[in-house]
Amino acid sequence: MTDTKPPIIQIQNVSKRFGKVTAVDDVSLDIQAGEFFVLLGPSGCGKTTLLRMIAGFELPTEGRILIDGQDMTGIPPNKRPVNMVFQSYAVFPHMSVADNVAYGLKIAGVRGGEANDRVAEALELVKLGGFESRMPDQMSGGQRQRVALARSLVMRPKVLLLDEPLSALDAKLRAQMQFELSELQEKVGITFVTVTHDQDEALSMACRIAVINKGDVSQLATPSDLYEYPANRFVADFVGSVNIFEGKLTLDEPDKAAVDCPGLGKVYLNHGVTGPHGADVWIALRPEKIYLHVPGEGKAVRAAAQDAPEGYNFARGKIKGMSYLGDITLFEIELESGARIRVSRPNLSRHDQEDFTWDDKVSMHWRADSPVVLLG
Amino acid sequence: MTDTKPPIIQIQNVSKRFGKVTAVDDVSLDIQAGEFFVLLGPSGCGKTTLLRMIAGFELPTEGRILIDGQDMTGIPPNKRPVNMVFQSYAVFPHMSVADNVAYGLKIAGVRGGEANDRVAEALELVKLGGFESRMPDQMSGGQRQRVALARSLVMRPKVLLLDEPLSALDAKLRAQMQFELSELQEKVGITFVTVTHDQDEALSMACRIAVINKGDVSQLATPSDLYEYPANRFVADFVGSVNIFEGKLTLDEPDKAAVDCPGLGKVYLNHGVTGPHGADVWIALRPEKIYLHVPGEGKAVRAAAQDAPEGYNFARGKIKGMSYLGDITLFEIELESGARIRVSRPNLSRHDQEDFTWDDKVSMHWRADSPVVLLG
Amino acid sequence: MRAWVGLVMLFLYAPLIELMIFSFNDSKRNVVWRGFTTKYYEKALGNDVLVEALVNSLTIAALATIASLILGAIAAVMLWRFRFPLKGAIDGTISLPIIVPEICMGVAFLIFFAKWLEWPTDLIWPFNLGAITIAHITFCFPFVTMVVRSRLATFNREQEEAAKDLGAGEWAVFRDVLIPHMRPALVAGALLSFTLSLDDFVITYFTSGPDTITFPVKVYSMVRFSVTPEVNAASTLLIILTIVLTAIALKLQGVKAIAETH
Amino acid sequence: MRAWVGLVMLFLYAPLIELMIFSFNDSKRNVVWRGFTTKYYEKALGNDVLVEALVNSLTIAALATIASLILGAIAAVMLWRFRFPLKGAIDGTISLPIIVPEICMGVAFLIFFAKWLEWPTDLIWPFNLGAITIAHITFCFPFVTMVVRSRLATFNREQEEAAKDLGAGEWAVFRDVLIPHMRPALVAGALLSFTLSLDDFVITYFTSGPDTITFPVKVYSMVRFSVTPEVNAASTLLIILTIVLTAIALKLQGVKAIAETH
Repeated sequence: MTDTKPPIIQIQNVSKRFGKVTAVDDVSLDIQAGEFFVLLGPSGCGKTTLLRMIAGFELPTEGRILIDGQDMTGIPPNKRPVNMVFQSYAVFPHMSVADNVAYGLKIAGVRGGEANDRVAEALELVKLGGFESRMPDQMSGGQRQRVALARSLVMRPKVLLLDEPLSALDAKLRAQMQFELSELQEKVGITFVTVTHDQDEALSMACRIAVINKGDVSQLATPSDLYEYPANRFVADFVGSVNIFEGKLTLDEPDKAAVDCPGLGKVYLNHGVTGPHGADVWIALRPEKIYLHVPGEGKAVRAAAQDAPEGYNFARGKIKGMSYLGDITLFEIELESGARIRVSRPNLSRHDQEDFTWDDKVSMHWRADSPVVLLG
Repeated sequence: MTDTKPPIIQIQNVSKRFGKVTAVDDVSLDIQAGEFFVLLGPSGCGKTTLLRMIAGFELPTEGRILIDGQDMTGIPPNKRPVNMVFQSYAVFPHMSVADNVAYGLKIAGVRGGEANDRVAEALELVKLGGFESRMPDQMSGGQRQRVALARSLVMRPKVLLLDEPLSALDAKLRAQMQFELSELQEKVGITFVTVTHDQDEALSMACRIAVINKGDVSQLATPSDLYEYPANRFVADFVGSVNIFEGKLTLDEPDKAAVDCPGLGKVYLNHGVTGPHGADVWIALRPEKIYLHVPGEGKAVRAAAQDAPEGYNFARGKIKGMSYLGDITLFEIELESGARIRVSRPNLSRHDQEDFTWDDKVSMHWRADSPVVLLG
Repeated sequence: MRAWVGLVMLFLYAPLIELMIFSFNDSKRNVVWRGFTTKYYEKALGNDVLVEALVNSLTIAALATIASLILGAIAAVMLWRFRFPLKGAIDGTISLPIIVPEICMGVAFLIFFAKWLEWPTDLIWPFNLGAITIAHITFCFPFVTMVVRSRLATFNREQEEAAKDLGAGEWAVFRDVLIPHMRPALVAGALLSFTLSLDDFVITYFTSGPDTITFPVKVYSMVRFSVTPEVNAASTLLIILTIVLTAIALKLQGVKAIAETH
Repeated sequence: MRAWVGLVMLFLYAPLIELMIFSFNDSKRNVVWRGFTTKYYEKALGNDVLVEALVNSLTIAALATIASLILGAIAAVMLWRFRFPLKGAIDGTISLPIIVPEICMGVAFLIFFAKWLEWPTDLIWPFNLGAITIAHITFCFPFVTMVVRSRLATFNREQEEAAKDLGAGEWAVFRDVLIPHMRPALVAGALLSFTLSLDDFVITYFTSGPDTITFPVKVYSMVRFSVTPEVNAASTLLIILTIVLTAIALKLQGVKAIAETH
């Protein structure tokens, strides 16, 4: 992820239209060599089309794609220095594991000892040593995925493309494979470009994430920047859980800002916003960044006053819903304005979850660096 | 959930064998009127068989089931005062929504104005007012489930049985329906018995949960007791994420206990354990109950020493894996013993997640009331 | 290559196309086009024996369809639903009449009716159609069974349980849930039986008495006598009738289902 | 009710069972059991004309199968893979020979070969089988197309893309991925074509010259002469041959697939 090397993939003003439907709309992106890059978005947002254009299975209607500096326009999939792991894995059912992995080498004319060594090495890498003669129908979904990975890695591509690699696995296996994919990527040093609709997957694996919405890049950032500084309401809402309130910007100086939200109250920020005074803006506030206090609001007001003027960053409400999840409890709270706000609270010690219950009156505060002002 | 009323469902020494396979093994359970009861377990554990025996679709090989005090042995499904929402919803595809909901009433001989009123009321309850003449193939999965709910609720059963009600819905809809089902149950006051394999679903919706393993009740408790005081390793591992270490009980007095774990170190508890001295036990420690400290172990030792003798409840390690999920970060840490431990850390303020990174040396402590001693 | 395949197909279809076109040819011989006419259709429809044969064919087809539908549906439901002795054997042999060469079926029926039962051939209409109808049922009902079974295989048993759960007894479940599910297969099976029966020549030929003829048998005897445009016309009528019935079946059950049956 | 259904089925199968049993009856007449013998099988297999007919049938079936397989598979792949003018029309009419009544097919071929092409009937073996073989290809290849198409419908296009992604060109994809996927359908289609051709009577009867006979046609002419146990034996042989071939096809492609084809 250094800026001195040229990007391994350059997507330049690429659009793709199917008839009258625009799947990808004038996207430009650079992907750096060696990074774990994730295309994140809801289904139908165009992220898979983008991946398939990199692989060569779709041709851009406009724009061009460069891989390692070379223009890929007119180069068919079988001549591109990238390999793909398909959503269905697409393991060849009539070939053994070894034959599957050796297939690309056979086509490339690599045979004999070298081919055998590379197949063995690739299978070792995905922890499938000893499975050489197994047929795909004797394997689990997770194992078939490893075969697909080995089959691509054995080709030593410049870029490995992964289309929803974990969507067909069950929850426990998915969590494990997230770790393993990250480890694998670090070990082989190949650039990974992954498509997913699962924000947890994206946040936990990626170096950088491009959030795609309606064929366009909504935001391109590291996982923590995406979560902490979402650029707009779509990203704030799609990545993680969030409370969004409409408001008016009442103060905007370099080191502080204030927004008046009819739904939530007066919000104070310890940094400036580059928005016009009086503009309509939105405040995004993550559930885990709101602190609950038992009835009697002195504590909440005092806590808020530590880094905000009095009367700011503080609200009252009534617990209307609770969802105990073991490590955390989710609260749905009706504010005095009638709006609802979601608050999550970690159960760090055993009795934390007994502090609050249904229909309790509560007060809340949040820190001055927690709210995010969104202009769109 | 009061003890003065008799239980609405009594399962008495029920076993079910299919040929040589024992699906349910001598289970006894009481379900109270008005509670939201969940049968939780991995697939194939016998939980669905148990539900189907309550509905009457399977007959117990041994034992008996009482509903509202009445023995159900020999009573076919169509004569039982319970209704079921099936996993596939099983909405009749050739009938309109209204005809689907009215079907049970028609069979029961309820017609005309009363039937219409009850159908309208049931559809209102599941927020499908106005959908009366829609055909099922014109509806989404979530809407079809509501039809199935209305079709059962219109019968005003004493107990509503739900077989994996949310498993066919996507993640966002599932979270919403968890809230709605809880609300609905509270509104109609009918006893709900739900089968699920999803622990989040069980924890967030249930009054009480029976964890089923291999045809047997592993533990029967409220969500928080299940999470905080698991009875055995199966429950600790199945409900939530947990670290489990083998150890020997070295101290066991009414108000304190100590366990020596080769993998983790010396563990101190501020309550007694009823186990024989020197017994082999297991320590379960939740990831969110472990506190991470930056290198330099003074702080961790001091924090641990607040409620444990020096040298207890404290460990050192190295960060081997990190999974940033926005609201929390998961760490995989290699302890000095070589064992691995999972630690989760909430990102309560914006910069929390920047405190630690890969390969950092860290120290940890946990409170004396956090570890759970498991005897089996 | 596409052009080549197109030519091959044209060649394969040529006889059928020619048959149909020349039924409108204003010439006694089939070789040269002499202008458009429908007179051979008029002639065919004015041919009393041919019309009688058509009535016979339709009667047999109707009777065989009703019987096949009942027998086939019962067999399908029983094989799907119940366990009983010899189920495996019945399951394996029920489609035998589909597999056995029609000439062998014909011989078998000939021996059976003529030699064994000494079935009378001088009954009055419609009883003279009995032997043919029975033979037709034999090869039609396995098709109904197959269509209905493949439909039943897509039945969600939870629907049956849902109905019971709502208070329905066995009969109500059958009437309200199972029959509506089977309906498209029953319709498709009936249309299939009807066309199979209507079109059959070999088995009919061997089971019909000397004075009982059906439409295909009559066409056959006309051809033996002389190939006239009237034969073309009669054949074209039968083809169109068959295609229309099949198209309806296709429409009612979808392309895939019919592919599973034929 | 089960007993009743059992009886009905027995009655429906009775002619076939009787045909087979009495081929082993040591009596010239079929009515009374006189003891077990295989002499009618010896007699049938010693009948030079019958053996010649069988050789003809097998030759025609082999030729028709090879041609149908090639034509049918090409048609199936083209319809599945490409878009081209008239695709809809070809797709809709390709199964026409399956639907058209065989008597009409027979008449059409009779007119086509005898009147139009004036196909010579005095060619030497095996060229005298040409007309029959062409007619058989017409009704066999649509079955191959159907079987192969339904198999292709289950093909995961991502496998094709995976092969390309690994460097394979169009031909390598076809050879390494598509053909292996189609293989069971090709085998089943071939066996199906072979049995259909072997068993056909009507269309063969109309397209065969005066001196060219096939096994079913010979059986037919033997029956017209007299119903002897030798006919039973010959029919039984044909039935067994057919069942064995169908069983192999079933085994190779699974029950469901064959249900989709027949």
